Parts: sequence; C-alpha cells; structure tokens
Amino acid sequence: MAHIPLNFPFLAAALLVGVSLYIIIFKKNLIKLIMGITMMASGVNLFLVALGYRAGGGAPIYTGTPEETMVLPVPQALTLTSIVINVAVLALMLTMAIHIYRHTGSLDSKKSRKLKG
Amino acid sequence: MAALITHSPILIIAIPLAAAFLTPLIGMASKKARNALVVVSLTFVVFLVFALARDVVINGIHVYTLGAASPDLSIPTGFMVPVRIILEVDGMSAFFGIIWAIVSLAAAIYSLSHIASETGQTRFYTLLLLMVTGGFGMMFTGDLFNLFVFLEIASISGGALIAFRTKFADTQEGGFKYIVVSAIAGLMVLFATGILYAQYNSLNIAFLAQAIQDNYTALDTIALALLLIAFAMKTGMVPLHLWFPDAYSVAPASITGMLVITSHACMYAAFRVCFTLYGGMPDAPVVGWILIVIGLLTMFVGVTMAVFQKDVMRFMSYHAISQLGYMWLGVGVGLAVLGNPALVNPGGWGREAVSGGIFHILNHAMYKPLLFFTGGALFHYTGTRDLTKMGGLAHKMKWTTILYIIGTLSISGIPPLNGFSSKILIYESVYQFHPILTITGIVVSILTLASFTKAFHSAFMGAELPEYKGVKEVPRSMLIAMGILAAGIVFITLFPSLIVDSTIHPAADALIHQETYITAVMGVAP
Amino acid sequence: MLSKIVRTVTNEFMPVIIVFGLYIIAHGHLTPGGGFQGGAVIVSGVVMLLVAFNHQEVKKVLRERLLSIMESTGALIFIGLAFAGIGTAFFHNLLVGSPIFGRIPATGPNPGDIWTGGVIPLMNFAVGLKVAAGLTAVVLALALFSSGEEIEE
Amino acid sequence: MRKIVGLILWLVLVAFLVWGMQLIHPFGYPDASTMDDYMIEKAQAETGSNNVVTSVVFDYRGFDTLGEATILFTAVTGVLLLLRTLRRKKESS
Repeated sequence: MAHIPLNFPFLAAALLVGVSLYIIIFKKNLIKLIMGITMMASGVNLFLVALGYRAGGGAPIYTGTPEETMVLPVPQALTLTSIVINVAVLALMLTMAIHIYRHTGSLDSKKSRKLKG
Repeated sequence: MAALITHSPILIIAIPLAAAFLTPLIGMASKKARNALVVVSLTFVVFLVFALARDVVINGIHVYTLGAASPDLSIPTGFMVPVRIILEVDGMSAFFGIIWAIVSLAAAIYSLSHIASETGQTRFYTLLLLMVTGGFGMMFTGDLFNLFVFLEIASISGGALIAFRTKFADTQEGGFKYIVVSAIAGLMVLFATGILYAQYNSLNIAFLAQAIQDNYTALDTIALALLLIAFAMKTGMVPLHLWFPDAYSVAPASITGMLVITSHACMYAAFRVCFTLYGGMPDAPVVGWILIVIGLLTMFVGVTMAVFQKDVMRFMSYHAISQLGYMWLGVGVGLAVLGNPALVNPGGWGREAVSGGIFHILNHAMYKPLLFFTGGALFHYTGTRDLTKMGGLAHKMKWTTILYIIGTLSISGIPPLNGFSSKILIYESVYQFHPILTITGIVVSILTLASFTKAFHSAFMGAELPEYKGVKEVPRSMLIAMGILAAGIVFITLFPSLIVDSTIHPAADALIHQETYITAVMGVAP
Repeated sequence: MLSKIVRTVTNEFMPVIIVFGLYIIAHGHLTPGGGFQGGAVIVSGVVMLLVAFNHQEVKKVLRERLLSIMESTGALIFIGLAFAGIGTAFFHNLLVGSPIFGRIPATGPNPGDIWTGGVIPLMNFAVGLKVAAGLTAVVLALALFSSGEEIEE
Repeated sequence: MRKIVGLILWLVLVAFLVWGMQLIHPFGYPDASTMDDYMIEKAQAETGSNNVVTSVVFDYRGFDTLGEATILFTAVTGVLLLLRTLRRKKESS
C-alpha cells in the first residue's frame, strides 16, 4: 500500500475531537454537551485503534486464520477498556441531567445555573 | 510478614476494592456488619500503608509486576521492554498513600453519623470504598493507561457521591459539572497516552521516561501539554477553576474532605508527569515558570473570591483553591531549577522548595478536611450553609469550635502550628528564586487569616440565636474523625523536623531523582 | 405494551439472544468477543423485552435485589480469580497447564480448543455475569424512572 | 467578547492537534512494536489463549480490566443511588 500523504485516519480522529470540543465549549444544552463528550470519546477511540494498524494485517487471533501479519493487540485492548468507561460516564451524566431537568424544568445550562461563581 | 510487605502495593488497592464488592451483599443482611466492614478494611489499609512506607524509606522503591512469574520480574526474561502492568511505589507515592489512607478512614468514620439519617447508605459506602481504591491506584501505578483507569474510578465515584443528596438541585449540578470536567480531563489523558504509545510502543512510565530522555520530539510536547491541562483542570487551577467550588460545596462533608485529597492525587499525577516522565526534557524551566505563574494566580484569585462568600462550604472551597497555589508555587520553583544539580541536591534551596510544596500538601490534607468536617458539623444541626444565618454556636458546640480554631490557625500559618512550618519552608527557598513570590505568599496568608476570622465570628461568636436552641454537640463518630485529623495537626506541629526528615525529604528526592525511578523498572543499563 | 406480533417475536427471540450472548462469552478466548461483549448482547435482549412489554411486568421477573446480588457475585468471582494467583503475583494465570482449561494450544494458527486459556474463560464468565446484571439494572432503573414521570404528570 | 476568546482558543487547539497528527507515524506503519510483537509471539504459550486481544485484556493487562469492571460497577451503583428517591416516591403513590 502506498504511503498516504495526509495521514487521514489520524486527521479524522483529530477533527472529531475538534468538533466535539466546539460543542462542549459553545453549546448550552446539557444533552448536546453530553453528546459532545461522547463524540470526543469516539474520536479518541478512533485514534487509539488507528495507532495499532499494520498495513495488510489481520485480527490478532489465531483460531482458524491463515498465516499473516497481525495488527497490534494492545490498542484494541485499550479501546475496549475506554469504550466501557465511556458507557459508565454516559450513564451517570444522563442520570444527573434527568435530575437537573426534574429540579429546574430546563436543560439549558444558562437557565438552570443556580450557583454563582 | 515479608510476603505481606512484598504484596502490599496490590493489597492496598485490592482490599478496599474487594470490600466494595462485598458491601452490597453484606448491606442487605445487616447495617452494623456493613459499617464494621468499611471501618475495619480501611483501618487495615492504614496499617499496610504505614508498613509499606517504612519499607520504601528503608529499602528503596517497591516494584510489583502484576501477573508475572515473580512480582519483581518487571521485564520478562531475555527481553528489553516491560510488558505487564507494573505498580511502582517510591517515596512520593508512599507519602500520598499515607495521606489518603488517613483521610479516607477519617471520612468513613465521619460518615457513620453524618449520613445516618439518609437513604441509600449501602451504595454510599460502596462508592466511598471505590473512591479509596481509585485514589490508591492513581498513586501507586507505574503505568500511564492504568493511571487513566483509576483516575476515572475516582472521578465517577466522586461525582456520584457529590450528587448523593438528590433532593437538592445544586447537588445535581455540582455532580454534573464534576463528571463533565473529569470526563474531558480523562479523555485528554487518554489522547496523550495514545500519542506516547504511538512513538515508543509502551505504556510504562519508567520506560517512556527513558525514551523521552533519549529522544525528545515535538509530539512529546503536545502530550505534555494535554496531560498538564487535564490534571490542572482536575485540581482546579485558576483559569479552569469555576467548577471547583460548585462541586465541592454541595457534597456531603465527609466526601468533600476526600475530594480535596483526590485533587492532591491529580496534583501527584501532574508532578509525576513533570518530574519523572518529562524529567529529562530540555525545557523544564519553561514548564516550571508556567507552574509558578499559575500558582501565584491561583493563590490570589482563590483567596480574593473567598472573602466575598457567604456559604460556609463555598468559602472553604475557595480557600482550598488558594492553598493549592502554594504547592504549585513550591514545586514549580523546584522544577525551574531542576537542571542545576547544586540546587536540587541535599542542602540546595531547590530541594527545599520542592520539600516545602510537598510538606504543604501534607498539612493541607490535615487541616482542610478538618475545616470541611467542621463546616459539615455546622450544616448537620443548623441545616444551612449560610454564614449570615448562623451565630452563637460556640455556646453549644464547644469541641467543634476548638477544632475549627485549630484548623483556622493552621491554614493561616500562625507560627507554632504546622501550616507555618511548611509556609516558612516555601517562603525561604522561594525568596532566593525571586523575592516577589514570597511577598505574594505572605499577602495571601494575611488575607486568609482575615477571612477565616470573619467567618469564625459570624458562625460561632455572638449571642445564642433562638432558632438554634436545640443544637447539641455533634455525635461521637464525627468528633472522632475530626479528632484524628486534629491529632495529625498537633503531631506535625510538635515534630516538624522529624516529619520532614522521615517522609518529606524522601518524597522530594523521589521526585527530583528521575533516574532511580527508571532503574527500578528497567534495571541498571549495561 | 406493543402489539401481539411484537410480543410473540420477542418471546421467540429472547432465548436465541441469550444463547448467542453465552456463546460470545464462552468463546471469548478463541474468537472475537468476551465477557463485556456477551454481557452487552444479553442486555440488548432485556432492552427488547422492555420495549415490547410493560416495564412493570419486566420488573416482576428481574428484581433489583437479585440483580444487585448477581452483579456483586460476578465482581467478587473476578477479583477472587485475580487473588487466587497471589501465591506468585496478583493476576497470575495459575490454571495454565492444570486440568481445568489448562491445555496449551500449538503455536501459530490452529482450529482452537475450548479447554485452553487458564483463568481467562472463567474471568470472561464472571465479567459476563457482572455486565449483564449491572447494565440490566441501569436500563431498568432508567425505564422505571421515565415511567414514574409519566404517572406523576 | 467571551465568545471570540473561546473561538480563538478553540482554533489554536484544533490547529495544534491537526499539526500533531501529521507528526505521527504514517498510518499502517508503526514506528516501534516491540511490546506488541512479544505478546503476539508469546500469548499462546504463556496464557493458552488463541485470541491475543483477550490474552492482553485478561492477562497481560488484566489489572486494567479489573479497573474497567470496577468502573462499570461504580456507574451502576451511582445510577441506582441517584435514582433511589424517585422510585420510592412512585411506589408509595
């Protein structure tokens, strides 16, 4: 495979993180904020998994596979861990968003802000 | 006993974890057994931590390889690179471990009566134990990805505990902000981990440190920036501090005390990154200067914001931010002069600056949870956190008043107390770097004393208010918890030089001498 | 509650989903998959039940207390297996070479043998139990929560 | 004003990241793979597992997985803790 001039997979991951950072900084809706964080997690996961790819490599599993080069296994394990962690964070954030909505009747982080500082 | 010491790094992490998994099962059967399990497991951990710390000071760094044929086999035989996850406990980790063990035990004891009347207690204690696990994991691990995992354990359990009192809206907002900040910080750490992994194909801190020392690239700078921003965000450094008082003021008081130490754990991670991982980099002075400037800003902004607060917990949270600035200042000065061996070796003021910063962490970890606990005691009976509504509580809560005074004198650095001994260490050494730093420190200290006196006056002094006729002294377990921390303060006050020689200097040396950390895992280069 | 067709299809598919989840868990050390993935597959079946049936009925079958016990048990088995290796080092895979799951496969590509992997298959089962019970509890709690809102307003 | 400062900061951050991505090794050709090659080579003999990813997840980096399971446990406990009051209200009504 020829050398890719712009390193597209990594670039895609960086742009995904960038877009999600924009959402996190500028959007006021709590659900949009949560979506931004989930997108950022996807970007980071994409980055991790792309790191482990070896040109022409197959999955690092020996069961019934032909002899071939294998991609790096560690990034896949890290991605697996990071996905589960993000599910956990997502569940907790949604629960709190539900509670905030119940207390204030709004998902707008500007309106629901009772605290100063 | 020798086997216990060998396995103690993992036992300290695994015992609270196993206890956390057991708590829901035992909590169904009996509340007393559950409380006993929590207290007993944490007490056992305290003993293990002290034994481990003693051994680390005497025998040097402890390395524990998980799953290997032998715990000290950090690199597989006939191979050059560490493969498995390695726990690495040096003077710095052991020092933080001691703090975390003591404060978490005190917080657990404090909770026994502080949340006795609320629902969901079993889950509360489960999360508390999980938070303890997360903190210890962060402090003891020698693996960058493992650090991220434990950072997430500590933050998720912390966020859920902040939102424990679901009937108030502000707890939910505080918890939400905490979780969001932690999630973003965690993802940044993960991104940086990925960048380092891409270059060196390893996740071990010691291996990466060696690789970075040999070959410093632009990508390393990006990773350093991401890691520093993430950890600074989690500790509440000034441009990124807005979430900090919101989250810390609404949690149950026992949890606030623990959250202060998780801040310190993130600070530990930042120090580990600056000194150990990036200790061999050429632009350490630049990073040192950044830490100094931000430290000064943090000190000043924190204390000025605190002066205007009416909510007792918010008031103390802003003071926590301000105190964290002292530690960044002391350690930042040490980092700025790291390249000069004459200054960071024994006797040099660079080493004293780092020691001062670290000593201040110990003192802060004793008096700030104590102050938060007294704030919680006020809330426990008055049901309000508003200082203007309190008054005359000294008549009813004598012990709480005395403990509050101890904490106040300590945080303001009044001479005989422990806060003074660490601040003087910082002032003296930092003066030789630049006098203006010391002057700012003293000004902040005076402002701290002034605002705490004002708060003391409005809460405790004055005539008894009619609405607080029924207020009693706080329950015994809360007094015991506060007593543990106050005893720590008194002990440090009485024997400052003993503490500095036996724990602070080993911790500072562990930070300064990157090479000992590396050789403990990688072995001596042939 | 949805129409009869949906409910019947759900009833028929539920065992298939559970078996598929168990397959993914059991073959975690041979093919892509493992405890987390298989547990998530089983939870997807529970979500299907929640969509098709009234969640009150689902709650009658899956009690929160039971789920909590299952989750803690799974976690305890996992950490127990990790503790079992502490004679050498925490997390040491002590079953490699033993009669239970102890066979060592030939190096290089091979057809695969279920009795390999040491503690790995056991850990997969523990994690699968934990994930299935834990995520079910979360999904149920959120579903019951939203139904509570509907009733109140 | 605040918005403009935020926008500038964001642009700097994104430019920083995009620039950094160009410095990473070309996609598909990792710079170093010593640790991973060790695992691919030795996983079958040391852990008995044909699936190298599983052997990494449960053996070489098993402690991470314990942490991962713990995080899930934490989140489940946290969610059930936070939703407790509301469900009690519903049951009583």
